[in-house]
Amino acid sequence: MAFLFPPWSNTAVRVALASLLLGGASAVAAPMIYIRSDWSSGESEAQVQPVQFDHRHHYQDDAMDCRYCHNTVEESATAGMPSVGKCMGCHGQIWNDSPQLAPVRESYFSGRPIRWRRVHNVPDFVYFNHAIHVNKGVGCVTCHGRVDQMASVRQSAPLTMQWCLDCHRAPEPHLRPLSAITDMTWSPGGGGDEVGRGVAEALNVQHLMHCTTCHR
Amino acid sequence: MAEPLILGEPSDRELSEQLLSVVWRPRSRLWLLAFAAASAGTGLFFLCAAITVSTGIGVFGNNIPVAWAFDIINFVWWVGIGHAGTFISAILLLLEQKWRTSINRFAEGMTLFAVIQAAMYPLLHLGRPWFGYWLVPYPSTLDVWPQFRSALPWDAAAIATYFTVSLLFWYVGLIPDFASLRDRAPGKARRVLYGIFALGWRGSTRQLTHYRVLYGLLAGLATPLVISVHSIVSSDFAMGLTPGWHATIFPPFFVAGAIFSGFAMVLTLLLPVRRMFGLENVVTQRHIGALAKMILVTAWIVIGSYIIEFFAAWYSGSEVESYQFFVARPTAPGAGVFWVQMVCNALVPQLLWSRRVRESGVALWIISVLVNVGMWAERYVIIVLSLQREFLPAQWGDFSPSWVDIGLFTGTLGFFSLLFLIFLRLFPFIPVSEVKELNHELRKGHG
Amino acid sequence: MKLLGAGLALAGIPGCNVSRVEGILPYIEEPREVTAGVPRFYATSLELDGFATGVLVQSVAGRPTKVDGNPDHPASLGASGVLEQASVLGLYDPSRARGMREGKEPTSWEAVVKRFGGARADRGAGLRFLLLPQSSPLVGDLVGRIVARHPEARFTFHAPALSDAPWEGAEMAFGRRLSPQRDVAAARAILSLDADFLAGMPFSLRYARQFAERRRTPSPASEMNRLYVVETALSPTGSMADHRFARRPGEVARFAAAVVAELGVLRAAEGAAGAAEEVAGGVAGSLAGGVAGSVPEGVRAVLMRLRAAEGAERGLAQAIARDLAAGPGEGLVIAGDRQRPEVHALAHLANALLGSRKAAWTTESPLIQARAAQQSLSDLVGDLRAGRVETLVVIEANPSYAGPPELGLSEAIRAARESIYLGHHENETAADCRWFVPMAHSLESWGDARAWDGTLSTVQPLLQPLFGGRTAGELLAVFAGEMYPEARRLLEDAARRRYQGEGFGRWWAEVLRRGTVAGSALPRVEAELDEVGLVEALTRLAVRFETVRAARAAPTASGDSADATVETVTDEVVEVAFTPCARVHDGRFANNAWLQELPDPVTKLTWDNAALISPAMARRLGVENEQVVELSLGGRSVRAPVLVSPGHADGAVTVHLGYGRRGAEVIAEGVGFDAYPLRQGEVAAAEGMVIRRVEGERHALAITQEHWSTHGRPIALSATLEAYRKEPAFTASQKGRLPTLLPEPRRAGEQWAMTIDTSICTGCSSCVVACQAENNVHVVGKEQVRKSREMHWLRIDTYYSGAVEAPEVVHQPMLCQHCEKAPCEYVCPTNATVHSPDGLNEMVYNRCVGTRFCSNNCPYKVRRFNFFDYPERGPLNDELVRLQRNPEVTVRERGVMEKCTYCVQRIRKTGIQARVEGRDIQPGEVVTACQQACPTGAIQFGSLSHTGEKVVTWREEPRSYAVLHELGTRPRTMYLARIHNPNPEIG
Amino acid sequence: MKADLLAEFETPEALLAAVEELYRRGYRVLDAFTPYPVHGLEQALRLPRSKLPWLVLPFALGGGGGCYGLQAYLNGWDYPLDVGGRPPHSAPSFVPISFEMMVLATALMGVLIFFALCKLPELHHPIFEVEGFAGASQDRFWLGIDGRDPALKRGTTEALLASLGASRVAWTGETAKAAETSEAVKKPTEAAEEVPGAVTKEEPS
Repeated sequence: MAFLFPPWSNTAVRVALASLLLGGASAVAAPMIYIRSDWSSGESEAQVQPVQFDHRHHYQDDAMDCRYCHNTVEESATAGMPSVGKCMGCHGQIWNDSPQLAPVRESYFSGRPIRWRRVHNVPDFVYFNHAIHVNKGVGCVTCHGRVDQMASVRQSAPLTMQWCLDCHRAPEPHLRPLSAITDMTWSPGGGGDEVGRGVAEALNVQHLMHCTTCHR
Repeated sequence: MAEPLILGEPSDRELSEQLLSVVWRPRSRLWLLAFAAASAGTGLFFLCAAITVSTGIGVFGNNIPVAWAFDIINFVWWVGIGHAGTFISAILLLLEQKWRTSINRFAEGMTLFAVIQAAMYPLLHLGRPWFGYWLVPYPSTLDVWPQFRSALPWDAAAIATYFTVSLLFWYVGLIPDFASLRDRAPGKARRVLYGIFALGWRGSTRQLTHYRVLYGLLAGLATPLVISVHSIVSSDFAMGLTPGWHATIFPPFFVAGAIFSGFAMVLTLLLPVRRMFGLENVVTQRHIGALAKMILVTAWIVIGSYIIEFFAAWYSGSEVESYQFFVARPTAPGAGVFWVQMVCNALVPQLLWSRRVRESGVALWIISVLVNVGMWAERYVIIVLSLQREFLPAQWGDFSPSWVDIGLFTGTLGFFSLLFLIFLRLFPFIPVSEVKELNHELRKGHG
Repeated sequence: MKLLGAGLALAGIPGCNVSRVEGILPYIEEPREVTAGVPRFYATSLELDGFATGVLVQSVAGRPTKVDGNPDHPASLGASGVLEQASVLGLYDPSRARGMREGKEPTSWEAVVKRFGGARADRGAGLRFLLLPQSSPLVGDLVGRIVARHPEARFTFHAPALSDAPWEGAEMAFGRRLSPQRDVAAARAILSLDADFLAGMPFSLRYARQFAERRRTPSPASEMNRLYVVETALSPTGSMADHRFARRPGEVARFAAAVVAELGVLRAAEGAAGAAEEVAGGVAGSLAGGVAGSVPEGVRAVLMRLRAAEGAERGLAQAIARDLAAGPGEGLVIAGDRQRPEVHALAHLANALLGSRKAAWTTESPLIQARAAQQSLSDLVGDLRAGRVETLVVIEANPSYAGPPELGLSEAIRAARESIYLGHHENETAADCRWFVPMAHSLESWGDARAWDGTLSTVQPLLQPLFGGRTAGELLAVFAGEMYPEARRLLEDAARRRYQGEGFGRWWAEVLRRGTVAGSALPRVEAELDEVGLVEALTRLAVRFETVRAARAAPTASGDSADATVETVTDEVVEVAFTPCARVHDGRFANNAWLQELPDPVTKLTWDNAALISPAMARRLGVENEQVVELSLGGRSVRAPVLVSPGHADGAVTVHLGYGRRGAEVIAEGVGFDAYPLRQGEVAAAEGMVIRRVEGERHALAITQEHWSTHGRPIALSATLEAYRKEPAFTASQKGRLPTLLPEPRRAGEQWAMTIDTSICTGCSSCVVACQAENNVHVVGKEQVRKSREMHWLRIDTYYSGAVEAPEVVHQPMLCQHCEKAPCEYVCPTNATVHSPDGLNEMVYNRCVGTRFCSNNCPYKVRRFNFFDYPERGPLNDELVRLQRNPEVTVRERGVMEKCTYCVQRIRKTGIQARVEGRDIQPGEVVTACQQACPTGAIQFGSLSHTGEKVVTWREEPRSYAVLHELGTRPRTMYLARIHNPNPEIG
Repeated sequence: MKADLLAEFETPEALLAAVEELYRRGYRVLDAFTPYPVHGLEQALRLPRSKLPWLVLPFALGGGGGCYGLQAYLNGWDYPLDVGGRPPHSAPSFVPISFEMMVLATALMGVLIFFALCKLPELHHPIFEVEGFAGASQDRFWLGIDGRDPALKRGTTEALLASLGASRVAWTGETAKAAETSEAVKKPTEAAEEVPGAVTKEEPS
């Protein structure tokens, strides 16, 4: 009698079974990989801002401290965005006819605020407080990266809960003296983790891992 | 044992013919009608499920304090029903009860479909079902894990395991019959289909040595499993503080209740199917009688548990517990359900003492349906009545179901029936190979 | 949209932000006083029927988000009531009128000024103003300016919920319309004559605080005050009473007369026996009558007549009188607004007899009077009907809805040739007026007002009017001839004119900062009892009693007494009491969703009003809750659902005013029934109402508590002071360590805890609204409340014990107990509710999948579940309402559990502040919203490590206990058992 | 085992007798194909006990133990949260899931190992070409002899089988083609009736 199943069917059914298993596994793995990718976290994705503000120039060439513009960072949850008036404080005198600054002037005189695009965004249920981090030895560069080297600012850390927790579990390697908070190039040098441990001790840095630290 | 397990002395060929042909015999009008009704029920179920997921579980009647209601009642009810299949397949196999043979596949199928119904509810009843996977420990960027002290991850693990093991058990048992169908079914398409599922089974004795060990192994695993599953389901309640839940009797009480309702459901389904497919020769009065006696036995375990529950409530000296059992249950809103439970679970099964009742198909069928009603009522009483009357009288509440609750319940009956009707059409629901083996054994015994 | 969110969520994104890019809008110029992300607080005042309560308003990025009491203000002392707490939601009321109109056409302010600002040929003879009662000096100025410009103009002040009885009573007693003032803390024994002085009167917040001062018993040896309340329906004050007498409204006067008569007898005896005694001499000296050691002869005579007329309760009256008079000048009698002026006169007399100079005195009324230009409401209606009114100006009052029904105000207003309405909503009166100008909310206004004691309070805005609203002052200024009235300038000019001395600018800045003018309370008026007036009033009362008594004595055979009937009847003739609702007041707050959803402090009814009747009457009528009855009085009738109310006087029905609104307010629409049509004039109570069962008609009520007995469970403990002294440790079995197999959990740092004294909880519920405002608690609507899905994190459980006719009451604020061994935590499958090292039971909404197991396992049932996406459902949590949200608290989406967090956002904010400053959190630095609002200070919060704080010392009192202690949950919230102080002379 | 020579018997008893006889005559590499397990056949064929239980055991232990370890690690070590004041390592709570996972691992691996031991799935097999072999899943009992069996002799074995009552004797696959020329004994009895589907339908009574 004729075979119901030809000889190749053995291979076929085994390959089919294998791909079924593999497919299932990848369906589980794919989102896990995706969530860890830049694509999901928005890392390294530069935002096009209404004004081509260049942090490189202001930080490096003009040697302005981060806190000159982000002036509430030490006392408030938010670091603060400079008012247009602050921009005009300088740019009323210098580069006051630069076409790049046209939107700033327009905003200043019309009273309509500039709509900056947020680069670092955490979900609404996360309550990040700049003041406590800055006052406990976490430098700007630690989370925001080398803003002084960015033509336009991009997110340089994944901002996932895991990333937050990693530091909250063991903050010492990420701490620096308060004098170097806004320093983009500071490094512990030969001190290694010793420096961070010293800072942690001096500032009484806690390991806060309970939920309401961030979620309220 | 007076009554035979197989009537007449059919030959292997006659048995093959009779039992395999269920998959290709033309559909009866009755089946088509039932199928249409079941499809409508299935549609209703998925409609209600879609409404629930898209607008929120506020469409249920649930509230605070009655935060669980139809959703969990249905879940526990179906899981309970799902216990009969594995009990018949595994425990009776280990106990070498020959009467299990004709009905085990049928009961296993029922188990699978009941567990499918059950498994949908925990997901559906979540406030945010799209995060249901958070009960599984997977490497997440949140770095947060499930909380394994809760009985709910236990539940998830138990139901998943129970479903998988039941499916494997059922499938392994089906392999020889698939092979039979591959070789016997009319039409090439059918034979290819069944052939794929038969995986090339040849029935060689070498394969059979492994097969029998595997089957025994699965039965050995399924036996503690079936007991663990409803014990774990009972911890959803027993681990809680709620008066009426917080009782150590719950695990055995639930397991007994599960088997009680499972056997009743087997009878509910088996009696009409036996009639419809003319299977009186392989599913004999002896099978039916054995099932009826099992129901009677488990009914008494359940009755015993009720007595212990009430006794413990009184003996605890706790006003809260006493109030729950002696005042709230017989008189609070929804107390009618309590009386339904008592009548259906404690009184009705006593009819089974009578041989005449055990031999009457109609009476048995009505009793089996009432037992299932009673078991549903029992879960209602445990869940809703307990939650209605908790510690603080200021927060006592009541419960009335919404149309979505009712839709989801009737819908699930339809969906279950649909799966079952499809099963009846596509699978040899009496295990052919095993019946032939038993037939051979019996004839040898006689001869 | 939701499904799309679900799809993304499945990919593992824990949030719901579909679009990741948000805009950031910086300031153009940074305001000096604002630090981005740091809220600011401003002092202002809220006015109700003319009386100001000072508040501090929190402003976040320019939006007011929370109102709390102003500690510097005498009417608040830092506390706030439900109306103050809910006022911020009124600002974001979705039904607020958004534009001016003439007829149906939109119009402009300029057009209003042009039309109404001009000179009048008729000297203002056709000009009429109808306002709510006002105490604002600014309004007073403007009224004067208008009268100067239009001498024939007339002003009417009318508020349906503000009775004139206190002033009429004062006129009887003193011959002058004086305001009664009280210091409840100075009284050891208090008799309330139908006065809900702890929650339902102007200045209640202050009275409640004062009452609590003398009420708390820090140790069994402490003394405490004693409160007698005679009233019709149970009120928060009645629930605090040591002896409460349920009487029909009409019986209160007899009760009062009986007690005062006994006081008179007592004083007379004292005067005769011990004139030489110093104490008696002191008392006698305080008596205004001038007859040493005795009562003015005429008054004494009429008192004796009253005593003779009212003999039934003499023993009781004697006991109360003796107790009131027991301490020198420590008795206080307070009469309620609902009572006729004679009762107020009796109260004045009683206080005079008691010599309670420290506890009771009088001042001039802070309400402004237009003197000759003032007109009564009925005269105004007469003018309107006679066509004498050219221009009618209605400001905020809503007479078309709440005016006396027999006057037919709606129709009358339409008869005015020209009418303009300044109000918050397009309500019933707005519909009758041709012109409409939206009114600025208090939080958008400049203005001033006086508190009950006359303290000047400022009203300053926190934001520009959202819908171009105008203030009363601005509209009045138009009639005073101003072309460009601006509230701020009007206020400052008026203040400057009154200010004498140098440095107005600095002084004014300080006034605005504090919200009050220090020392501006009205001076005490040493009024003498007016014997003639008093005798006349009391004689009237006596005649009435005698007539009633005679009438009752004659036909006893007919057996019309209701108690005699055994079988049920279909109708009954009863007395009716009209009460402003604790939640919507006279109806003006009916569109405030928080207030509608707030359970009534006593009945726990939400989203409705009802006819409150006694259980006995319910039995006679064969009705139960939700059964509809018809109430008929004076030819008018309304239908209302019944609510059986324990402790309600038999033979009387209480109805709450303020419902059944017919305006354009979407939230108020269709809520409750309108009881105003039953009212004649301004009466607060009437006899001869017929209540009739309407067969087969029911009206569903949403009540948040249905069971009122503790069933003997150790939940809400109480004892008499005597028993407490005998057995101080009566709660000992309800606290302390229980055996456990588990190791002690390790916890470090501050250990947050709460202690609540049920002895001084009046059940007023302002904590409930405060919590709602602070924590973005959603409103769910009547249908959801009926399904017990209300979201309040803090509720007040009320338990009754004893006879259903005269129950003893314990109010128990119930919120998350923050159990140290929380049963909710170990049943959560996802770690969404866990414990913090500082002892908080944390609820992480974003981790919650919504199994609701935690709620099932919470013995206190304090967890609330988002059954729907409430913000997306209807106007209750609408767009505008979102502006109120506290940015420090996550707005919960559907499907997640929520509960009290001990205001963790405040704890964390304070903690961060302290740590930035390199210090520890100071004792008292963290205050929860409920604690902040509580008028009596019954809620104390803090860390167990702050040993001197009340939260800790209170727990060490013998009467502290943990609810359901035997479960071993070790709650961090502890309660102090309620202590009663019954008079041993009274059974 | 490769069943090269096949013989069909009508009853299990005949098959059993044939196996015993063949064994007696020195045949060692035998197998049988039956519609259901025939009592005594395994012993007659001298088949060893299945190794399956031993192969599954490590997975059972690993599944249960690993699962317990995972729970203890995740809840007690990796992110120990204070849950209701319970200790981070709450041993009793971790038991139920560990048990379930032990069962799950055992069952899944048991089936997989069973497939591996039986070399399933194997949809195509030369044996299926044998005329009438379909009966092996219905009501016929087949005996198979490996071509490598030292006792097997082309020609004589067929006759032997026939003499033992085989209703049919056939070679499989390649060997069958090779045997075309030999004088394979074929009993053509009832061949037509053995074809599946040719049986007339009988409705059960």
